[in-house]
Amino acid sequence: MNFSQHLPALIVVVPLLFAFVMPLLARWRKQWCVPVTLGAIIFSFAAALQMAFQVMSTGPFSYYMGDWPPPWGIELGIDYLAAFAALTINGVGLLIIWFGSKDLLHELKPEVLGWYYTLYLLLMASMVGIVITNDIFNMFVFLEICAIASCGIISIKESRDCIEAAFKYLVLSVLGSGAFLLAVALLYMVTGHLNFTFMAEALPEAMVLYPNNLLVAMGLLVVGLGVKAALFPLHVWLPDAHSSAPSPSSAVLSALVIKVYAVAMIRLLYLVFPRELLGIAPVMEMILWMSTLAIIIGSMFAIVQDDIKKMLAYSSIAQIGYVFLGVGLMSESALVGGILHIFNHATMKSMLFLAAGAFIYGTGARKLSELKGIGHTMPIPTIAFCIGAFSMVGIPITSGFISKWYLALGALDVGRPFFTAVILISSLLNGIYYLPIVVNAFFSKPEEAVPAPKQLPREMLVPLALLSFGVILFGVYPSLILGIVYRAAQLLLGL
Amino acid sequence: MQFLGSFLPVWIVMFPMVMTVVIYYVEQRSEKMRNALAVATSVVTFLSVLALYPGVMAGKIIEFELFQILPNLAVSFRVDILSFSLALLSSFIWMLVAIYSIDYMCKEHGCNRYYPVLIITLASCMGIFMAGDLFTLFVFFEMMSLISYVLVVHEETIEALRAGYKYLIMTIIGGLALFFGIIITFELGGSVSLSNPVPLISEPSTLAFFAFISFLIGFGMKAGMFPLHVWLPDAHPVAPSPASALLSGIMLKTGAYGLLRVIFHVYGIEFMQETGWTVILAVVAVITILLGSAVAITQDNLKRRLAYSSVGQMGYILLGISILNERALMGNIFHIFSHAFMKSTLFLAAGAIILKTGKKNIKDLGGIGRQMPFTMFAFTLAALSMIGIPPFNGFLSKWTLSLGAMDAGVPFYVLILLISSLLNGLYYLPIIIAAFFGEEQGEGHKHEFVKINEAPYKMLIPIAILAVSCLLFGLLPSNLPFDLSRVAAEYLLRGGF
Amino acid sequence: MSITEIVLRLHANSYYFFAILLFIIGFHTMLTHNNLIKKVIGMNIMDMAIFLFFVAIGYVRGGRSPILEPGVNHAFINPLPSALILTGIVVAVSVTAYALSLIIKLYKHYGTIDAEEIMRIRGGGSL
Amino acid sequence: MRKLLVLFFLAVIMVVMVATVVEMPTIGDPANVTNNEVPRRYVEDSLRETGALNVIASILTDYRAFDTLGEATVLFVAIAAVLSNLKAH
Repeated sequence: MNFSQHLPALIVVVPLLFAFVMPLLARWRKQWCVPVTLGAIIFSFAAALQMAFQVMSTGPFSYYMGDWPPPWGIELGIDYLAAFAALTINGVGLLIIWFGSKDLLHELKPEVLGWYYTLYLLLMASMVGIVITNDIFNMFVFLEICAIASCGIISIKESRDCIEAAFKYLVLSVLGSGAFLLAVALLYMVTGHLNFTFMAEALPEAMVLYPNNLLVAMGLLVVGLGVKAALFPLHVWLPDAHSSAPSPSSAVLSALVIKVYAVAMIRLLYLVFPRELLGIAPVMEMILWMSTLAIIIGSMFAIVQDDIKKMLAYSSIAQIGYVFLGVGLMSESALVGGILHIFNHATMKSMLFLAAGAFIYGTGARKLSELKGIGHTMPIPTIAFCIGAFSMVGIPITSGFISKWYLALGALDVGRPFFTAVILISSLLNGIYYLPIVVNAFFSKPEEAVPAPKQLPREMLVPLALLSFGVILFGVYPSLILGIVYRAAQLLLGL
Repeated sequence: MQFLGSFLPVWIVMFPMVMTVVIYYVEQRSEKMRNALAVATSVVTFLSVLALYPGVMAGKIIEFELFQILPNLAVSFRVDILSFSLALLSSFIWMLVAIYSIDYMCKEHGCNRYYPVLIITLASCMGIFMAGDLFTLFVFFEMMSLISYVLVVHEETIEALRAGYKYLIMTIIGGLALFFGIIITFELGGSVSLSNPVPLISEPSTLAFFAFISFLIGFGMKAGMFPLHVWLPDAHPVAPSPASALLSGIMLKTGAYGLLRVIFHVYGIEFMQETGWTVILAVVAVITILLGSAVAITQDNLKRRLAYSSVGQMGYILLGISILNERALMGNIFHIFSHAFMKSTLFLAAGAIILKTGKKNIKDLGGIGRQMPFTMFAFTLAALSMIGIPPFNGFLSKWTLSLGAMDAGVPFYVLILLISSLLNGLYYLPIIIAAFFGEEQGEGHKHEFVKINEAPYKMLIPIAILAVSCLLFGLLPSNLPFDLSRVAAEYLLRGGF
Repeated sequence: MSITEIVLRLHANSYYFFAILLFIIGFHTMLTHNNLIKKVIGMNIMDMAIFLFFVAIGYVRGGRSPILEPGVNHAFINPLPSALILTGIVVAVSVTAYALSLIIKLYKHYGTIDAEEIMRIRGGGSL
Repeated sequence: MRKLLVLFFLAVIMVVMVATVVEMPTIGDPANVTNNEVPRRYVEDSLRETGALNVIASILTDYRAFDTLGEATVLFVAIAAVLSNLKAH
């Protein structure tokens, strides 16, 4: 009984426990809130790192909660994808809340700061829970925690837009969860199991007897998780929710939360449903077209936005399309590209949102037209924004290029160069809306004299710098994470 | 020594990059140091390229793989005779431009931005020429295109920003087209390395055709190929003159270089001859020549006229590529040299005029030859060479190109070249005539004694060197650029080994 | 499959059928009503329908509620769905509570709980 | 118009779901797959393994205790969200 054996449970439970004590800390030891939050996430990050090493060295492993073997108890399954996603979530989440520890001071009322950290920790724990659990009902529970917590970190800001956006998000999230639960019921009815592995074993037989059931269940799952992951045309809630929230919330929502649902969908579609079922119903084809539309239309909408955060939010819709494009193409390279893009987009989009947050912190400007000349007054966030923008466009030596490379290659692998063209066109669209901002930031003069921006504290600069470093590092040296992504894709495809 | 030799390409690319950072830090303290460092960097780069000469002329191909990004996708360097020729040319002109910039830029704002950008563009340009695979080429190509944006919008005027925006969008389109081509090549050939013993794509297929078109768009964009030239006449005039000289003189050539690489290394000459896809290139090249030359006549802004002239001249080069025989290829590579010398001379001379008189339009240039005889003399030399009058190098390259066209049995191309030369004459000669014999514009100047008002010598020397080389390389029957072109053409037709 | 057969099947699975009907009613309430509280009520009806559906899966004919009496041997219903749905109910309650708190705040800010009105005030698209 | 669309949409869902209901395993049939080894062990061994007479309680608090932790967390997160929302304004 050693300690590291229990990491899969601890990685979820420790942040939960710290979340439970956070309100107390907020009451009596306000200054402890930030270090405790950071500590909990650092612990999870270390645990995820350890788990990733373990997975890479000894292969996927599982953990039985309370020592009850599946199918009776709940099993946590740490495979490559889960370890990779847990690592992404905790790594990016850590940097975001580190940035937030200063940024939130001016966005939130002081009396709700403690609650913010509570919600944030719960959100982190639930996201990790979603990706590592191997039990579908357990996943549902974590989905609900995740949904409420992510609405909570929107509605915490004192603005009526936030309340409205949170409500819209909550309603659609609950609809999604409802569809998910109904799908769970349908699957349980025909398999008698909740555990992924056992369900996957029982499904081929059930498919013969109850094909309708399974198709409806699959449709409900795709719709339910698609709503949460903002897959076009189910994205209606996203622009408001992501743009009105406090900047760290926007960052975590865009960078991580929608990706977690994508991971859940990948696991369900690839690991649980039999491959023949995918042959009967053109689900993958549907996902492909939905993601194509997401990529094109998300980018188009982003072009016409004037609010920087709204633009980033629409861009997220397009980027989640990339992930699903990789899922739908069902070739190894494409899946690698899709999974890799989960990480790459998490780093770049959180960086972009944090940079936008830094602009808002420094100057109060949200409109793109107000950001002219910002490069001279706030160089570091602007450079970070630049790198993020280049990565979005897919300029080589940034990480965005690598995921585009794999996605494009995957599309060619299955003989569909059309989707390669889609990726390229959307890169062009990305360029059309990102690059003018960069250009204006450095080469335009503001129309009227603006007061010098507030100096950014180190807590905000360092995460930005780290994220930009990460984007470049993983663009130049992608093999750091490519190993685990490759294995994840191979495992999912059964290669 | 072996190792050092193979490390030299990396050094040539990395040295200016590192120096960019150094210059960036030095320039906060001393402007003199900054200028000196910038010039020193370009000189050292030029000398380093020159150091490759013995090895390359001996037929050696230097290959060096820096590191792998993905399996079969590495950043690697490779120097053969073609790379060497173009790298030599570029670093030479870069050196002259850097010297020229010292006095030209001292009255401009934002020098602290100009010099690091100038040097890092040199680095990326060297990277393009020394790239060992298409991926590296692409990386440096994108880098150069994006960074030279800063040169284009240097003046930060509304027109500059507008032209820059156009340039940026076109650059991205070009970059993505290249990306498409490269990824198809990777898919079909399994690798994008240029040192593959056989061409990467051997079977004609729809995908291969897509890739060809993408490469054509990607590189043609940079080379100012019709109909993708639209950014060029806007972007080149608005940049500071030394930067225009580089944009027109060197950076356009990277597109031509890329096309050469694609045609000879990715597809191979037999493939091209079989499929006849180069006809597309020939057609657009002819249109480019005629259009560029014709539109240039209507332009009144001097630098804009020069920019359109560049479009026309790039058409020659593209035409030379499409003919696919040795003499055409030789003429084509030699024209890369010639045009670089001529167009840099012209732009630098135009810059000197703008600096001293502030006159940008041709109608104001009457009598300028009496004010700045030296500059205008150099301008005349280059312009005559442009028209293709013997014994300038422009004539030699056109002559060789025409021979190539005759070899290939298309005298039509020769006709095109002649028409274009005529058009060139139509738009260059009036400038020269007006400059030397025309009346000065403006009031009170008529009977005044014309004061000689030349640019500082640091600007004149580069102009002089370039103008003299236009004459020299046309006059001497065997000179370095001509030999290099000949060897490079032979080398390419052998299949690049 | 003839109509009679379908009706017979529906009769045999009447729990499922009515649960689905309830689900549709809830969904309809949610989609058509502008009153936010009614939307939340619709949401709850939907949730309840799903719970009903889920619990019905666990029923076994002749089974009793799964509370053991030592020494007595009965057939029991499947306890798993019931246990799961207990969790599900808590989830639904939590969501409802949070949604209602949001509605309170919306009312405070906009002076109405009508979705259309709120949209009009904001000048945005529709929900 | 919108109402009609909604009705049409719901009708489609209804038809699909009814088609599914028709196909589903009959309610209460002891031969259903759901009555497999999972509930059997819960019913037969829960007393020995967990000491609880109420099987549902034993599932909630022992076999699937992680779900229950999640359930408690849902309550907690709702409380946190409600309080933060109410306090913020």
